[in-house]
Amino acid sequence: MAGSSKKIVAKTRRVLGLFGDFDQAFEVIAGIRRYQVPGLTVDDVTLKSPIEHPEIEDVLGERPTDIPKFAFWGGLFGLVFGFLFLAGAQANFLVQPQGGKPVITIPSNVVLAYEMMILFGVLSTLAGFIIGGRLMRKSSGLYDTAITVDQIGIVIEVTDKQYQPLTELFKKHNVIEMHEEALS
Amino acid sequence: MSKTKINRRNFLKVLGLGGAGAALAGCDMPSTVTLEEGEEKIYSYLAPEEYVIPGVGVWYASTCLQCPAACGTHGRVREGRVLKLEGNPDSAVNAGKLCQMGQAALQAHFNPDRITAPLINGQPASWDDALALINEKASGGNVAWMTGTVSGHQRVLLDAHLAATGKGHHYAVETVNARAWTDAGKTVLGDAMPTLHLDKAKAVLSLGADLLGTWISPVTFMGQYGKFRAAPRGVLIMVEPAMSLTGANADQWVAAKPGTEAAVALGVGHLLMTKHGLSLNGMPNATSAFQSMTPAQVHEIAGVSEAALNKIADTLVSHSPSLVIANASHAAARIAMVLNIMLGNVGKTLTPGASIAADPLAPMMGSSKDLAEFAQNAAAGKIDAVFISGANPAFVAPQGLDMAAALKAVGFKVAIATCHDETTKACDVVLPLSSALEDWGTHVPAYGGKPGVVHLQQPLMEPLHADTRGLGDILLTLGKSAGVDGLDAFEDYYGYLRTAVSAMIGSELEGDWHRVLQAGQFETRAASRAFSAGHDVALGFSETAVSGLHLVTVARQGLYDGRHANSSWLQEAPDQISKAVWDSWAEIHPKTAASLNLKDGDYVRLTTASGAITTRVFIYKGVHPNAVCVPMGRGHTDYGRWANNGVNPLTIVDAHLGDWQSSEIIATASLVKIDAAGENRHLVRLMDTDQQYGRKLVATIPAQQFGRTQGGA
Amino acid sequence: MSDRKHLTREQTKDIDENIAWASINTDVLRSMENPRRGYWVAMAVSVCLFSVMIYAEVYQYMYGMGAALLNTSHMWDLYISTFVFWIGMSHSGTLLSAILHLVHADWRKPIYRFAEAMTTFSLMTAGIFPVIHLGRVWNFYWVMPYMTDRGIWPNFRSPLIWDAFAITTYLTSSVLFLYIGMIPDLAICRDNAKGWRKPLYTWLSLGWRGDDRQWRNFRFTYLMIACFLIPLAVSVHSIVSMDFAMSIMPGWHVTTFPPYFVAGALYSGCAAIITLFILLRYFFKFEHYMTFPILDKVCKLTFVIAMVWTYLNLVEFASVWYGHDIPSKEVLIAKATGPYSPFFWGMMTFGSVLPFSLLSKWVRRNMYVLFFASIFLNVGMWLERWMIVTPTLSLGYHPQAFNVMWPGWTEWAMVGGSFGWFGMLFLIFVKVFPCVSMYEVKEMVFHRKRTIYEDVDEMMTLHSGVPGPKAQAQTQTSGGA
Amino acid sequence: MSTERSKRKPFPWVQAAVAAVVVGASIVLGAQIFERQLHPESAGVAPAPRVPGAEFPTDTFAGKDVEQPINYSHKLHAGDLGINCLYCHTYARRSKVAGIPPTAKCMGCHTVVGTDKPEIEKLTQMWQSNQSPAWNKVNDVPDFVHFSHERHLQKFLFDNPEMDIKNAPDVCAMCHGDMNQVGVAKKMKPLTMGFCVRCHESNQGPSDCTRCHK
Amino acid sequence: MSSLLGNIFKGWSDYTKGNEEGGHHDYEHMYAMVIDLDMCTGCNACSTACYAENNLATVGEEYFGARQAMHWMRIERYFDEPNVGEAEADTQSRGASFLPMMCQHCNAAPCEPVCPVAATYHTPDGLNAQIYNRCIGSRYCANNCPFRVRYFNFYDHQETAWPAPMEQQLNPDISVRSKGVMEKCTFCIQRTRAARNTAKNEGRAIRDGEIQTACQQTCPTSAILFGDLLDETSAVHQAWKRHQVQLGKYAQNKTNPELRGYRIFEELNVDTKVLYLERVREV
Repeated sequence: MAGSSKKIVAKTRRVLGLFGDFDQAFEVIAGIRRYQVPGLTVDDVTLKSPIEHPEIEDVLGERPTDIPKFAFWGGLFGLVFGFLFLAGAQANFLVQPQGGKPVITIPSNVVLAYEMMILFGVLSTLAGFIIGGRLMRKSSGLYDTAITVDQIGIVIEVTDKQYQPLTELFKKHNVIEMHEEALS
Repeated sequence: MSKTKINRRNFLKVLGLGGAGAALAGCDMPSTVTLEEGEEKIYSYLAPEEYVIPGVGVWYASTCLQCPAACGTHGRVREGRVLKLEGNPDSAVNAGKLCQMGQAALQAHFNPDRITAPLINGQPASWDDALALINEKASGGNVAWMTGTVSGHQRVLLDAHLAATGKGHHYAVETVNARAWTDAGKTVLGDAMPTLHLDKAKAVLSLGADLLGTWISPVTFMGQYGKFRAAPRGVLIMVEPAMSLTGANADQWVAAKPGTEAAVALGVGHLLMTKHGLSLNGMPNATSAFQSMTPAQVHEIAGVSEAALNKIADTLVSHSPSLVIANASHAAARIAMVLNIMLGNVGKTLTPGASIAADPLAPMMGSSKDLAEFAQNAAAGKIDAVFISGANPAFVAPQGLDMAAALKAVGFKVAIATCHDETTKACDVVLPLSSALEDWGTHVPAYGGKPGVVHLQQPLMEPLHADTRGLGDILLTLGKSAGVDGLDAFEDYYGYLRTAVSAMIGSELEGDWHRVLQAGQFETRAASRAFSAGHDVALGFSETAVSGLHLVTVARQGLYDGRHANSSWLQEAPDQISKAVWDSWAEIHPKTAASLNLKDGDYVRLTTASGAITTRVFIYKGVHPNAVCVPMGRGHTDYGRWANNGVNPLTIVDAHLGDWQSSEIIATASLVKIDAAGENRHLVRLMDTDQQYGRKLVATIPAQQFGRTQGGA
Repeated sequence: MSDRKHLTREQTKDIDENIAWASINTDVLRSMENPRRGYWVAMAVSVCLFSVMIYAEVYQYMYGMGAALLNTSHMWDLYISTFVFWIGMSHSGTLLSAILHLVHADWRKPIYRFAEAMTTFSLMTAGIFPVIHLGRVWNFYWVMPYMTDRGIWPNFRSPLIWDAFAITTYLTSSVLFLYIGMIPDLAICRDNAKGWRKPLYTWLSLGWRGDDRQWRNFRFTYLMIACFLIPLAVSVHSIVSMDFAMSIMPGWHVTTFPPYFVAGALYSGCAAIITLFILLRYFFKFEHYMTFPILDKVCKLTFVIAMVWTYLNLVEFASVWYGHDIPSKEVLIAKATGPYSPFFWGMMTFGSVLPFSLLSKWVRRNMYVLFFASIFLNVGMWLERWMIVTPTLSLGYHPQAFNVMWPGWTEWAMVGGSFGWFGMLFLIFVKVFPCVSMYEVKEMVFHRKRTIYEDVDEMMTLHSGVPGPKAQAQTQTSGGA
Repeated sequence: MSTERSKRKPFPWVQAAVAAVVVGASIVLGAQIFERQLHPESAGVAPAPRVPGAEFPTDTFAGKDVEQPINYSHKLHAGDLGINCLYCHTYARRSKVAGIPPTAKCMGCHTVVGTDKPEIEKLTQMWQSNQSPAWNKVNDVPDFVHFSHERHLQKFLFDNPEMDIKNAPDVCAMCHGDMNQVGVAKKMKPLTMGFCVRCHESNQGPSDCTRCHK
Repeated sequence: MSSLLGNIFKGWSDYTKGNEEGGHHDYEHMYAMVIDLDMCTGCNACSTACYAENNLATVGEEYFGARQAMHWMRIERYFDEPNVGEAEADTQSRGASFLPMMCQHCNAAPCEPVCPVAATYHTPDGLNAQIYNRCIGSRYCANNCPFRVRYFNFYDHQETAWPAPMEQQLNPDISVRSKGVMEKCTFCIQRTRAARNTAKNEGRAIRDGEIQTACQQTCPTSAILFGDLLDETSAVHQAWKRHQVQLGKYAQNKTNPELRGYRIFEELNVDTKVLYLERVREV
């Protein structure tokens, strides 16, 4: 949640505005998009919501995710590793002649490699989720339990100059509550 | 000779499990750490023979005493323990083969229920006390011996002991015997034990002689049977009331009413005369007997169809030379002998036997006649003391003989036995006998050996129980105290035996003795016999057994007459015919079952004039509708942990129905009544089906095809 | 909330769009607290059953597998059939969650959570059976491919190893699927929790703050795992079927087994969903979320799958019947006429005839009838598994081994105990985790309202001057805050 | 806030695939190499004995002290006096077990040598009373393992052109460690299946399970 | 390590070779058996010899009744003989058919690929081996055996089957199995091993007839023949050849279809190594 500090002017505080309705939050972000708050772009906005809002991407813009890559590579690794592992194990197993079957049995290894592909795919996806979703990290303090109930929060880091216009924009769209904290 | 003995004994020392103990608990258990140091003990040898190597098995020759056939064996000995028995390939009796009873001799030896110390009135005692008591009570008067079949030097010592103690008699008891056959042989051909050439016969007709199962020397006969079945293939015909192992291998199996095999045999003779024009020269009695038994009469008496009878006669004529054997009754056996004469088999498939020249060694073949005589004499108070060894009269005697009372009437009874049984329980003194694998002995096979060959029995291991003694040693001790001449020179039976054998092989040399030990047998002078011309004996048969349900008690290879019931291997080896294990059953025909409304596994009460037993029925077609067949061997009450199951059909055999011309107790003569006993429990069998359900498991082909492909007839 | 009239059997909407979001939280969180007496009774019963299972296992461990009356012909019996049964049960979660998620059937949202939990717990139950049926349970880990200097590996040709791989994968994946889908709800729990629950949910929710970044990644993750799960679920049950299909035994070596098993799995899973649906609705008063229209849909789905299963079943019979593999035919005939025939016909009745009752709207909307119907459907499916395993073993190829056996007490104890174990896990679950997905119900409400109201709202305002539902909802939502 | 979306490059498919294969293969093969090769010699007890043409595991095992009825010293007999292993353990060349020498063999010397020592007196007493000492087994393998001394001696000693019977201690030491160094026998090699298998692999011994497990 | 790829290729070429030349196996020996059913009298001697040789536990009536017995060699008895016409309806008119049934040591053994831990596999001797200490008791192998000749230790039998001093009889050359493991006929592998050892010490090949299985050795009618099928001079090889039965085929193409040799369940293509010779009946 920590914003990047690429801007020249130091951001001094972080503001959380809570809204009762998705449409209002949408409007706020749309406002920011329209540069109603000077210097703020949608990239500075973090939306916190009780449910998932894919529609928000209309206004927030497309933000990429690496999950499919994680899934793909995890799965591919599982497949290759699985097959090599099994083949290696079979070829060097002391006990080789088995019921007239060859040493490396393709059908069984396909089945097992398939399972390994899924297992590693899933595990890798989970890893991708934890990394990409910035989970298991210390979070910023700005949070309200109402978010998990029914309110939508918008978190923005602003400079002193931007604070006032932002508050106005929030209020214009019926902000229910506002929290803020100073950035050190 | 005592020096040899010490060496001999040393190699047998159990000490020295030389690093490879019994591989018990071969698979790991979670709690067992198998790689422990210092958890197992190793005992080293003291001073072993050079050829004794721990971890390497050595084979020693000996003789099997599981049945009277006396097959030669090889025992594998490792670390002083005998592990496995095989047939002795040099023995002419069994040619390296062994039956399941022979295999199970190991279990008789290692049996957990062995007697380990002498008992006086059931209390452990010392040998000295026991022998003193025997000397006191059984040194004079009418001292009898009861044994199974005995031969060799044990018989010599036994006879000597009897002679020394005075008026005693030797009763040799064998429930499973060939007395009918031997008597008939003696009567008709003048040879009690003619040599049979199954392998040369092209057809064999057996009238109740279970030659593959229990008759005389089954392993010998099975060896010959193998050759008999090779091209040109012989035909086996069996006539009997209930299927035996031989019947189960017969090409033609003819179910006759119990006790009517003789009639069938006469009928066959009738057809041979009338249809095939054979004749009996100089035997008018026999000729008239044959002529008077028409196939129609046979059908009426024995329930055997004329077609079956014709088939038998045709086969015997077309497959010449043939062989007719019988054990069903004395009558049947005599007729069989005469049929052999008529078919011209004598001299071809039936040749004179041979015996060893030293007659005292010859086997004393047991019979059930001796059992009945013993019971009568004992009850009459004619026996003051008896030594019982190798026989279990309390078990095998029918209730009609009242053996319990008979034994009670004997003042002093000594049992010499390896295991407790019903008889030892009734005896005053019980002497612990070494097992057959711990004992020395010489045995003359009753049948099948090379002429003049004596089998040597040598211990395969040190006695398991220190306080047991061999039969020979006991006989020697008894003989010495009875004052038998010439025994004082011998310290033990081994010494006696070695001297005797050395005399017989004509060599005192150590090397020759070792060769005998190695071979497990030695040759002595054989006395060949000859047939006398066919005696024209009276042929006939008892007509007591032609209607009503009859009890048929049969012995099967396995438990035999019950002496092997304390072997878990044999208890668990499925009966060859019914495939049942661990319990008794009564075989009845489906028709009989239907008329009595019985199903498989129903308990029935079989009642004869002598008593009743309750067992489960096994319904199948291999038994005559007039017969109820109960195999013997089970029904022990006091014979170790494995034997106490099932019922003993011998107890209800009607003892007073003797055979036609002998006082043998016969197994097929008791009228029996069947009552459902209510309960039903599945008979435990190896398999619950008789059918192959179209699978090609045991494929069968006609003999013609065999003839075409294997060059047979 | 106040008006329960619309929650009756005549209800037509899957969910009341006007339900307040806050009350969703309240309702679900309430269900996780203060277990009532019924809960403890259920728990006690489950623990008792499970204890019997433990006892039976200890007994079997001490005395050997013979205690189960298994024998040379019947090396497998109830252990394996119950294993297959539980594996089948585990397919419901995947079906409802993953497949319906991919096809955007949003009515799954109130009910998928417990279905997924069921998946996980049935797998954990199923996983017990291959282990306890081992003769030497203490060596069960030998089926795992781990490095050892002995140079020995498991035999990768064995379908049992495939099972081990498949179940491990499936268990891992479905636990993760359940867990990932629950993270936003765990955040809700965290925000409302007190006492020991607080650190638990804090830890489990992984710092979920509802950021758009988190939601976005969440969406993709959930979708990806759903994509992985569907082929996985299909493979898991077809691999289980290969335990049989890869053998040479008559009645087992059947090519239709993989789809047949998958269909059977979905079937029993659906039936189990109906059972648990009704129980949860009744005990937790989830009438607002687990509504009759949703139940109706589940029932229809069940019927469809039942018909697929029946079809595959008949196809299997037909192929055996028209084939000339005599042993297979014998097994089939013996199933229908032999000693096991009551169970076979029970399976056919419960599995193929009973589902037709689901065609009746009265049945679909009658909780009591449906409850028992769903139980019997599952009894039928359990019988199906038993009828797959045992009749084949009672016949097979070799007549000597033809044998009819009935399970021993340890087998019944373990079968019963497996229900206890499952019940125990499920009971713990419903009190520790939200068994209705709160955020997704909110989504469902949100989207339904939007899609319905977008056009209606304007019309209503235009024609009647009355504020449209959208406006109403707005006030209601903010009022509920 | 990530803004890298603007500078997205085509993904390096080929390189990544190669990398995945390499990683996977190296894990498998690395594990094989690590696990299947002979373990490096661990510090301590004895230098590896020399048996030409044979490679064998050098890992050692610190066996516990096993108490024996007679404190027989291998160091004295085999080490100091230089008695060949096969002189006493004579069965080793003819049987699967090496065996404990018969008491007669001990008495061969000890009727004359060292008769006054207390341990020898113990032995003499046992001999005279026809008793065998009850030795505790030190090198024990599970009962389902059927190891043959004969076969191994044959291969490494008698069939080995570079070896002479006097080299027997070197061959014995492959599995038993340097017995010349210890007093009462002690287990000095792990004798686990891994130990056996590694040796079999490096010396082309049979890999058929039934050779040892029957 | 270097063997990794080598093993892969070797295994594969062996396999393809096996497909091309029916019955090819890269084995040192291939022990096989011939049983003449016309000689077999069903006397059980082989079965009991097997108990003695192979440390088989007796289980008692209760467990036998529960079909938990472990008789590696069992003698089955059938009464129907479809090939030579039905016997008389109400009474038996000929004997029974006996079938000694033990592990058939299939070359394509269905039990082998299904064992999860590879406790059963094919040895270079062409034997189907069971490694007791590796077995975890999944019992899949037994389920997949069409002959039902794999026996499971449902209990520990040490105490009851070999009460002291009977444990002294146990053959130390093979393991005594404890509960939870599968066991089966091994063609007396301990005897094979011993003969191989002797032959190796004497620097020669194993002679035909040098290895005798316990059942063969005791069989009173010599109905059982055992030997190396790869050794063209062996009696077993001769018998297989004489009866025109070849490995690797599920239907034999005999020039003389009347020859007696056949294998049980040949149509399952498990490639058994026990050749049975049909029983003959005089009809």
